[in-house]
Amino acid sequence: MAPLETANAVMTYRDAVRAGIRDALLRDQRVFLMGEDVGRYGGCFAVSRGLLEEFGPERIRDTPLSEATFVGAGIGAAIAGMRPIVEIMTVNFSLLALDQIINNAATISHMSGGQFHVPVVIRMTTGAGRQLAAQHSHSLEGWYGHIPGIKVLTPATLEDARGMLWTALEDPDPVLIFEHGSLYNMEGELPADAGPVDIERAIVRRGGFDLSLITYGGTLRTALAAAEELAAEGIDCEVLDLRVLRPLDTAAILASVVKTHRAVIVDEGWRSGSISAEICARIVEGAFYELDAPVARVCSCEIPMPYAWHLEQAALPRIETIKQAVHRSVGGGRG
Amino acid sequence: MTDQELRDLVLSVLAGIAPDADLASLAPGEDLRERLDIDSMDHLNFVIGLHQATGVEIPERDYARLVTLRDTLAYLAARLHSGSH
Amino acid sequence: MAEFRMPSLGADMERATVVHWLVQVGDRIERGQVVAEVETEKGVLEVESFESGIVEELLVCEGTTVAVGTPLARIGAVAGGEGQPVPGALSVATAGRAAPAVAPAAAPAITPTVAPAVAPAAASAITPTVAPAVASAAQSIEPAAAARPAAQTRGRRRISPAARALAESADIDLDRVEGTGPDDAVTLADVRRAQRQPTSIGAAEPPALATGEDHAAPSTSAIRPAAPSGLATDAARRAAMRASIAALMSRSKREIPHYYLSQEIDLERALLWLENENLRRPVEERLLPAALLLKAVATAAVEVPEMNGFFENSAFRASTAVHLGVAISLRDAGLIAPAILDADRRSAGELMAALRDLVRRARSGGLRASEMSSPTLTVTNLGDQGVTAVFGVIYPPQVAIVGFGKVFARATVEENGIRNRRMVTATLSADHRVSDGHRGAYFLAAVGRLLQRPEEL
Amino acid sequence: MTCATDRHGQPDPLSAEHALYLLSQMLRIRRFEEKCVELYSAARIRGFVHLYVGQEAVAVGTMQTLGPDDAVVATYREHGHALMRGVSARSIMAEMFGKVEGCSRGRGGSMHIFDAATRFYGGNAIVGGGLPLAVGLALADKMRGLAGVTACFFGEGAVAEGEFHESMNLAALWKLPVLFCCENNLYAMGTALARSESETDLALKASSYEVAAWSVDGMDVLACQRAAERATAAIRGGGGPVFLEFRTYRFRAHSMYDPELYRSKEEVEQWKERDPIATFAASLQSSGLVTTDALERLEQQVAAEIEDAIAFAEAAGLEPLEDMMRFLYTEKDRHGTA
Repeated sequence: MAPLETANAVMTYRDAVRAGIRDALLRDQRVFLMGEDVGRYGGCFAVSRGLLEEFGPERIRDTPLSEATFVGAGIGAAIAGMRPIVEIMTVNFSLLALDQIINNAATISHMSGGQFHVPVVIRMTTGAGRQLAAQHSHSLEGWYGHIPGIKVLTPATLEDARGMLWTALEDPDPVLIFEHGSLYNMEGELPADAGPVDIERAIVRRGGFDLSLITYGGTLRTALAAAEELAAEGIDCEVLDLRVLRPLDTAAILASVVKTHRAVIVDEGWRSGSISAEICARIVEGAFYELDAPVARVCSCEIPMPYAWHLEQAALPRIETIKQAVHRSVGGGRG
Repeated sequence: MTDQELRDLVLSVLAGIAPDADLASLAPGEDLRERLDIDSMDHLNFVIGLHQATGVEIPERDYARLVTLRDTLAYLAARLHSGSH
Repeated sequence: MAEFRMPSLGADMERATVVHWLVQVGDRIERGQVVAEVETEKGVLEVESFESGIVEELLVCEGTTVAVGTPLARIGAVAGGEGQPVPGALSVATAGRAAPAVAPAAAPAITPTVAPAVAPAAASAITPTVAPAVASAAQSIEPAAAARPAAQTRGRRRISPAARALAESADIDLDRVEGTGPDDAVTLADVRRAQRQPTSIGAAEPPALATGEDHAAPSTSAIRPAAPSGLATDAARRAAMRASIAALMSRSKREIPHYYLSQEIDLERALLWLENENLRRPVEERLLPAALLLKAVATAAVEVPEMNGFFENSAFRASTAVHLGVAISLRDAGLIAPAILDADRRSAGELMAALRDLVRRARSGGLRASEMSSPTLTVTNLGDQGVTAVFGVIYPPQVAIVGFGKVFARATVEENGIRNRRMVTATLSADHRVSDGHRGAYFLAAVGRLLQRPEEL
Repeated sequence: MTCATDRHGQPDPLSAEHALYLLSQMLRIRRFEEKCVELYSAARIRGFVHLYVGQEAVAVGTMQTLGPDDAVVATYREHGHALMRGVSARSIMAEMFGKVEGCSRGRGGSMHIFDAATRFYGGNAIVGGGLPLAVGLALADKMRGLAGVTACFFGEGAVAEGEFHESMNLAALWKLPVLFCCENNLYAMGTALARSESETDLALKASSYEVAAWSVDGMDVLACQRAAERATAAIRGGGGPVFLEFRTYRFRAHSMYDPELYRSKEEVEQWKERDPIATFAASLQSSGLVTTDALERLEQQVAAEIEDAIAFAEAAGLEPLEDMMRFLYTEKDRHGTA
């Protein structure tokens, strides 16, 4: 079944996600989408608009506001052989389903000695930047990266938004996909035959020799912009898109640091106990003698995300704060 | 790879073996082993260094053709251009 | 006869107090019958017996606290109790009460396997016996914290940032500092040691200068000494090394009655084997003749132990291990003879690798202390310099030194005409206090014999 | 209760063979659980163990109506359900001994018995944690047009969990083939039902979700069987989920380490008068369906099965440490396309 022909090359991140879902529904009858307002309403972020009309209520299932149970039901259905795509409206509401994700999805394969596995995909929107205030602006994908037994993806480009879902659905184990809310409207080019992509490796989005900018998801654009401005100052930054937070592509991280001898990690989560803290630890464990400067981190300010625009922008990682961190790290001589 | 690049490459390998030697004043025809006080271990490291830098295979029987800088450069250049490595 | 023990009633219950016995000696008890009440953190619990029989002895009186598993009472079998039929638990008479069914006589009593391990005092002993093995083994299978990429091989030595900072501020040439950290990395302590001592070759222990700065965690600015330390310049360092070599050689000549032997050894078979072997090996693993010579000497040292050991406080102490010292010239700074440890147990290939590594680290100042201080026998080879034979001076407290000259060709007359055979002159200088010429000659002959079968080395 | 009748008064044709079978199954559970007490006291079984003594009729009765295509989700008090579902006493015992031959390779213990062959989707140590799973299993069966029923066992304590309300509602909303079996043994660990629920008539509470619900005497194995037959028939007919409240009682503590301060000894003795095994055996003997010899042979068979299970568990091996990481994720080579 050739991958679905998308309308045209120019589209938004949202269109790419929808194309991925549509492609999966067409390829495999076991696939169905379940979540709050995914059907008649077309999805809180309009990702699933049109799918109910095309695939019907059996496979595009609106659920009551019962995160624990429709996530648990998705897990149960997966164990019984289906390939559910469960949409949790935002990572903020996923806290209600943590028990099912950790105690059932992540645990059952290991604890049953491999008798059952859980091929469920759970998608959720994440991140801040749209003045939704504290309860709607969490960035917790790093937390989920702490849990063995699941995989955690953070698609930051159109290719990944389009291609990660099918590979995730084919994976026999639970996969969580975090789509940063501010990426939905991002426009870009997507080849007509864009299809599934790997969900294991980090990718260098911009090569460089002076310093490694390590990031994922919503802050990839910010890091790339900072790298361009730094290039004008003669500082050549490598930008590494992690793409996967569990399992972390440690080899790629270390390979970059061994090359540049400096690292700045950009992570929208709160710094304490964050995924950036874990990456720091792995760099120090694996490449300590390659370091010419302390590993630096640019994270969100450790406060509940404020509503006011100027406060929210100040709290989030920004191009300026990334550049300041790079300048501190590069310091005197370079290379 | 140009001749100049090859020359720099060979000199950098030599520098790794005899760090304190004054390579600038090395005449192309001088016997490297005498001039730089290179023993059999240094020479083996020299061959290994050249192999790793250029990829050229250097069998033991060819050691005698690496006595001077000129011979070494000629030997390597011939093999690099014929794509034998 | 069975023992009634303090039961384990909870995952975290370790001990309990017998509050009240509900039975006395001589009472007949049924399986499942509550026989005592015990006090735990959660309150008083009834404790039942899993054996039927007669209470023969109460081992623990009321009010005493004991660990889980401690025997509390001894229960004897009912007279002629063995063949007793299984009373129908469900016989109509007892319908109203869930009568405990007596397990059939054949059932083995549940002897708690932890019983033997349970010493009354060690309540924790009831943890499953695999615990220690689990703890240690678990580490071993922990996935490597991070797949460590091969640091670039050439050029970049492993130097901790703190060490780099101190060396820079104390104006110390890191190339001359031996790294003792993981994978020979240079640590802060290494740089501090280099700061304190003249660049001795490890012969004399550095005077213990317990200076305050050892303990204070130096921030780079704080440790800039007022004047550069006297030994920083190369010339001074070379002079110091010359002085220590002189002292060692003088002591050797003064104390050790050397005797000297030499023998020409046919290397033709060995060199042919070597050339064939090198055709098969990638360039990085090619063997030099020195590897075979070292292996032969190490093996011969096992056969003639009087050559391998130390002469201290007027007695010879043979060494079971053969740590072969290899004399290495440091281009400008004289000579050192670090050891290849356990040379007798290494193949020629391994010896070659060890030799290459040793030479590289010796010349870059990165030798480990253990390698400096423990050769049991030394070999010196001046063949490269064209010398035909070298009679070495023994390094005290060793008792012998073997020397090799250059490889030379000798025409020999054989049935099918004159053949060119490649030879080498091997020499032995040995301590006459420990061995006589006869044993020395046997040793050199052994080296020669071993070199005739290179494939076995 | 001497003669088995169903709710509508017609006498049920109870064959001697089926009667003896029901009795033997209840006895298997009872003796298995009693042996667990002994093994736990001797520290051969560790962790938490929750015994089913007194509630045997519910598991035995309901399981008669479930076939191989049906699914079962249970709780941490699941030895009885697992045995009735066909999980061997050997593999359950080995599991509690922490051995690799255990039904979960020694990784789950008493509270986490899993068995793919019998679609026994496990014990679950989170109160109410299994309900959403059961809803999902039923959803999958329904979407694939399969006739399976998913039986979900839980205690009355779970009724207070959010997941109970969400699951009842979703199952009813989507008419999913779920048999909700609430084993109301009156105490959630140490909290009596009246101290945790405003409405203690659980069948009434369940019916508010537009779910057929009624309560059953959980101490009468035939009543349990008939109720389950009626419920599963309705479910297989597409009527959506059914909620059964089995009024039952546990004769032993919530778990091994519980001084039972929350209930009186008299109450326990009172309920023991209605011991599901003793009362059923008595009625079978008085109606001549079963003889004393048959009962004795039954006891010996059950004892032999349990001794064999213990011997098997003691002889079984430990999972090698190098396998500890296995199955965290599915092993690709064996599964190919999962």
